[in-house]
Amino acid sequence: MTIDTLAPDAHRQLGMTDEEYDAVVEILGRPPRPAELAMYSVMWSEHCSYKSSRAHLGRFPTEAPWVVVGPGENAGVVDLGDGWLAAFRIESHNHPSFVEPYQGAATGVGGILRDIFTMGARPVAVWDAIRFGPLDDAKNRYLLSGVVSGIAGYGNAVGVPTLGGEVEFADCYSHNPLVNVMALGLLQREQLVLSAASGEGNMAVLLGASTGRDGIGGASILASASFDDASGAKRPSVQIGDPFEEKKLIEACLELYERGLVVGIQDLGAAGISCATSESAANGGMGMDVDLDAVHVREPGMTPGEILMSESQERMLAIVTPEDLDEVLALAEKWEIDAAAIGTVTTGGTLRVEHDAELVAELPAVSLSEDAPRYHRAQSRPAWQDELWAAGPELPETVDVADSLRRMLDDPALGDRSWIFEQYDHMLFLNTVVEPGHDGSLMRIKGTEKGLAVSTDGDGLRCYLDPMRGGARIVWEAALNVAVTGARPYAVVDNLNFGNPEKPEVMWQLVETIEGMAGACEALGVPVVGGNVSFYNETDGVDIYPTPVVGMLGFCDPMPSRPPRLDRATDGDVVWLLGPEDPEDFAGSAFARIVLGNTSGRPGDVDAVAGAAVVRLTAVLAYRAPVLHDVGAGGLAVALAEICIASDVGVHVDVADWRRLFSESPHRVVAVLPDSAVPDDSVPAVRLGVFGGDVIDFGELGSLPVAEAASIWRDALPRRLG
Amino acid sequence: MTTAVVVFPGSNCEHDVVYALDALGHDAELVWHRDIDLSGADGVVLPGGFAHGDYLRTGAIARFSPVMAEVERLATEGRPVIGICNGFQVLCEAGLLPGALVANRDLRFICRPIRLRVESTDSVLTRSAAVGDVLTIPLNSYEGNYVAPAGTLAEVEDHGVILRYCGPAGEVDAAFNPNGSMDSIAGVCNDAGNVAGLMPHPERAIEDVLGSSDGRVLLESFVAGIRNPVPA
Amino acid sequence: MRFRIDITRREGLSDPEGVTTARALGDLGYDVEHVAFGRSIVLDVPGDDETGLRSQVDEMCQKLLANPVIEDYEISVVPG
Amino acid sequence: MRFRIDITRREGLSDPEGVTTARALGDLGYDVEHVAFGRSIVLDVPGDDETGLRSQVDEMCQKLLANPVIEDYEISVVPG
Ligand SMILES: Nc1ncnc2c1ncn2[C@@H]1O[C@H](COP(=O)(O)OP(=O)(O)O)[C@@H](O)[C@H]1O
Ligand SMILES: [Mg+2]
Repeated sequence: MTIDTLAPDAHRQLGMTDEEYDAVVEILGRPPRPAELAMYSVMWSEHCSYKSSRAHLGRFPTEAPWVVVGPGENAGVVDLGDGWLAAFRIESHNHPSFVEPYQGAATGVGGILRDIFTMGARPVAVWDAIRFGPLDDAKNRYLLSGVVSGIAGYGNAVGVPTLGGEVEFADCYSHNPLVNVMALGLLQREQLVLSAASGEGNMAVLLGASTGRDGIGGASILASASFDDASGAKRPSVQIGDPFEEKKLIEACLELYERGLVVGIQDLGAAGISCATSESAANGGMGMDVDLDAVHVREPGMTPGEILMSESQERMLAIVTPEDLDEVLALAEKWEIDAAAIGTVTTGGTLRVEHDAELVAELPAVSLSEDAPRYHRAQSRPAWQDELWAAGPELPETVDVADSLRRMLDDPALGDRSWIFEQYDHMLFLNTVVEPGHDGSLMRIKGTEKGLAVSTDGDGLRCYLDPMRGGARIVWEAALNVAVTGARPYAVVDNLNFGNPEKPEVMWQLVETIEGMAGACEALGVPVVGGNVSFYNETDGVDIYPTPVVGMLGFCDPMPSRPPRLDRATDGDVVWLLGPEDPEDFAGSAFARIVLGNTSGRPGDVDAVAGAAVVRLTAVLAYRAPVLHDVGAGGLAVALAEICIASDVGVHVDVADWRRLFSESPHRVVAVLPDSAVPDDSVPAVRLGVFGGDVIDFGELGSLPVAEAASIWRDALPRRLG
Repeated sequence: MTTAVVVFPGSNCEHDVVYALDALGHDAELVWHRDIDLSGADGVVLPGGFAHGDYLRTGAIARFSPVMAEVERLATEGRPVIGICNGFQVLCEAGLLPGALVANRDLRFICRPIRLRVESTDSVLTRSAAVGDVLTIPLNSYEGNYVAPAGTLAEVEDHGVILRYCGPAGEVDAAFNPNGSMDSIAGVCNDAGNVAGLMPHPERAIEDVLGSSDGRVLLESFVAGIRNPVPA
Repeated sequence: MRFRIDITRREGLSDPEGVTTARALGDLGYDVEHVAFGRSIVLDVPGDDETGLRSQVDEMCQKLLANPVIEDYEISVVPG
Repeated sequence: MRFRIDITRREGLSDPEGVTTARALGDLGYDVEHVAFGRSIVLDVPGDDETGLRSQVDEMCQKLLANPVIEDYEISVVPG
C-alpha cells in the first residue's frame, strides 16, 4: 500500500481516531481522497498539531515590550534596540537520533536553522541539549559519539558555530536519547519576514534540495504505519543531511530578503510540501493552487502522495510576485540551488493540488492547522509520588569530602565537557566572548556595545522528583547562568520532552512542569517566545523523566569589557557565596546520586524574591568581578573546584558543616572579588575564604590537590569515550 | 587595488577575514569563485570553511573553480597568496603548495586554541614575526593532519616549513601535536615564499576580547607582503 | 585471511557527495550519468576457516564497520 | 558503461581511519592484523568503447577523483 492507494478507512493505520476521521469528512463534506487523508493525518498528528499540549501552553507568559514575534511563528523574535532583532527557537530530534544518531542530530540542526532564516535572520549560533543512558553501555557511547559528530558535521560545515549546550545521563534515556537543538539568528528590523502568503496571483517557489522518497511521514505517526514497510526496506525514513545545500540555501534566502524579493517564506518540515503550502496560505488567509509536476524530484516515478508528503531536507517555499520571479530564479542559479514555481496564491482559502492534470487534493487550507483537534487529556498525580518523596537521601554524620569530590568530578555530567564542545566550531563570526566551558556563553554583536548570553538548562531527575519545583529551578538556573556574564534574563524558549500523553500521570507531570516554569518566568519578567513539545518518549511502556529544557536568552548593553570567566581567579582573591543557603537540599543532587546512590526525595523549592535579587546583583557584579560562577550540580564544592581547575590556583575555605559543600539549594553564586568589601546588602553574602596555593582546602573537612582534581575532571569523558 | 578574499560555495570564514584585515587597516573585497578577473587584486586570501561541502576530498573541487586560474597567475607572478584552513587545503590540491591534509589522528573535529612556533620568516605569512615566536591561535578542522610523501617532505623540511604545533615553551613534541601532522607541521610556503598556507585561523586571534591577538603578526606579514611583494 | 568489505549507501537515500561530484565532473566537461560513493575496508584476520572468519567479519560490520541503518555491505575474500 | 574506481592511501602515508578502526576492533575483542581504508566511486559514462572511456575515467581520476600526491587508484569495469 502507498499513500496514494490508501483505503479511506486506513485512517487508523495512520494514527487517526474515528472521531478525527469523521471531523475530516465533516470538513470536506465527503470522504477524503487518499492524499488528503495523508495530509490530515500528519498535520493533525501530535507532532504537528500540539493537540495534547496546546491547551496548557497558554499558561506561559508571552508578553513583554521587547517581544516582536511571540509563539506561533517559526521562531520568537525580540528587540535589542537600534534596529537589531534576535530570532531564536529550540527543537527536538529525539526519535530520529535514536534510529541514526549522526543523521538524526545533523538533520535536527538543519531543521532548527531553517526556522531561524525563515524569519529573515542570519543564523549565528547553535546550542545542543542532549541526554543519554549511562556510558558504561556501548550502545549509549555509540549514540553520544554519533550525535555529537552529527551536530559537529552539520553545524561546522553549514557555517554556524555551536556556542554551548548541556548533557545529562540517566537510565531512562537509554532507549530514548534526547537531542534538543537551539538556534539564534540576528537581523535588522526591516528584514523581518513572516510565513504568510499574500497577494492573489503571487507565486510559490520551491527552493533548495530536490524532493525524494526519504523521510516520508518521518515526523509523524505515519513513520510507524504499515505503508512504510510496504514501501520497502529500501526506503527507510532516515533522512540524510546536506549542510552544503543548506549553506547555499541560507545565503540565497538572505540575499532574496536583502533585495526585497520575498512576500513571505516558509521552511519545509513535517509533511513537506503539503504543510508548507497549506500553512503559508492559511497564515495569509488565502488559498493556493499547487502543481506537483513542477516539483524537482530526485527519483523517477514518485507518486503525488510521495511528493506531497516527502520530508526531504534543505527546502524552503518562498512567496514572490510574478514580476520578481525571474530575478528570484536567477539568484537561485547564482547560488547553485534548484528553484521552481510550484504554486499560485489564490483567494477563497482553498488548497488545490494537481498532478498529471489530475486533482489529488482540494481542501480548506486553514482546516489542516486551525481545525486540528484539541485534547484536554486526563491528568492524575502519580501514585508513586509520595513514596518517591519519602525515600529521600539519608545524610550521614560525616563524609569523606575529598573522596566524594573525586567521585563527583569523575561523573560524565559534571566532568570536563570539552570532549564534546571542542568538536564544534564555537568561534566562527568572531562573536564568541565567553566560549563553552564556563556558565552561559556570551557573544558580542559587532559594531555595537551589545552582548547576548545564552544558557540551555534541564534537570530530568529533579523534574521527575517534583515537576513543578524542577521546572521552576531550571528556569532560575538558566537565569543565573546568563547573569554571571552581565546579561539580564530577556526571553525564553522551551522544549518539553515527555512520555506518553495518553497516560494521566504524564499529563500531570506536563501541567505541573509548565506551572513551575511559567511561575519562574513571571517572577523574572521574561516572556516565553517559542518552544517545542516532544511526546511519546517512552519505551516498552516506560516513560522518560519529564524533561523540560529551557533556552534562556540574556541581553546586556553595554556588554562588560572584561566579563567574568572561570579562569581569572588569582592568588589572594577573596571568594564569596551570594544568595540564600539551605544546607539540606539533597534530593536530586549529584552528591545523593553519585555518592549515596539515591535518586529520590523532594527537591527544595525556589524563592522568587530572593532569587530575583541574586540574579539582579550578579548581573551588576559581572562588570567588576573577575569570576562569577553559579552553584549548580555538585554544589559549592564542585563550583569551587571548577574555578580552581580553570584558574590553576588553590583555595582555602572554612565551612564547619560538610553539607554546605554539596547541598544544591538554588539561587547561589560564587563571587570572586579583588577586595574584601562586602559586595552588597541586597542578598545574603558569606565570605568563604581566599584563593592561593595549589590545594582545594576545606580545612577540617579535607582537601584535594588542584592537579589531582584537574586530571580526574579532564578525564571524565575521554576515559569513557576514548 | 584591494585584496581578494575568494568565496567558494561553502566557504564560511570570508567575512571574518575581511573583518580582521580591516582591523589592520587593510582593504579587502569578497570575490565569487566564478569571477575570472583578479587583475584588480594585489593579493589573495583563500578563507576557511567547507568549499563544496568538502565532498570528494577537502579542496578537491574548489581548485577547479574558474577563479583559480587567476589565483595561480598571481601566485606565479609573486603576489602574496595565502590559504587559511580550507584555503590551505585548496592550495595543496591545486599544487601551489606541497603535501596534503588528511583526517585528524583521532578522527574528531578539533576547535580550540593551540600553540604554534614560528619556524621561518621567509614567507608572506611570517616575515613580520621572529623565528621561535610562540603564538596562540585557534585550530578549527577535521582534516588538518599534514602529510607528504618522503621526497616532498624532505624538501618541505628544507625550506618550506613556516609553523609547527608546539608546547608553552615552544617545544615541538608528539604531546603537542593536536592532529598527527607529520613533523608537527601547521603551515608551509612555496619556494618563493609568496604563497603560504596554514591550518589554524589567524583571523580568529586579532583581539584580546576574543582570547588572543597573536594572529595579528601573521596577517600583518601578509599586508606587509602586499605593500612590497617578494620578487618571483 | 584477507577480507574486503564494500560499503555503499542504501538505495533511496540521498547521496549529496555523489551529486556534488557529478556536477563537478560536468563542469570539467565530462559527461557522466551517475556517481555513487562507497567505502571499502580491507582487513587481515588470522586463521583459514573461511566460513567461520567470514561470519566474524560480518559481525564486525554489524557492530562497527558499517551502519546497517543507512548502508549495505558486501564481504569478499581477496588474495592476501 | 559503468566503471568502478578504488582509491587507497599510498603506502607509508598515515591512514587514521585504518589505525583507529583497528584499535576499535581490538577493543571489541576481535583479532585483526591490518586494516586499510579506501573509497570507491561508481560512475556511469555513456558509450561502449571501453578503452576510450577507460582513459577518460583515468583522466578524471588524475584531475579530480584521486589525489596522486597521497592516493593510488584502480579502475575496473563493472556490470551496469
Ligand atoms: N552538549 C554540549 N554541547 C556544547 N557545550 C556543552 C555541552 N554540555 C555542556 N557544555 C558546556 O559546558 C559548560 C558547562 O555545562 P553545564 O555544567 O551544563 O553548565 P551549567 O551547569 O552552568 O548549566 C557550559 O559552557 C556548556 O555550554
Ligand atoms: Mg552554571
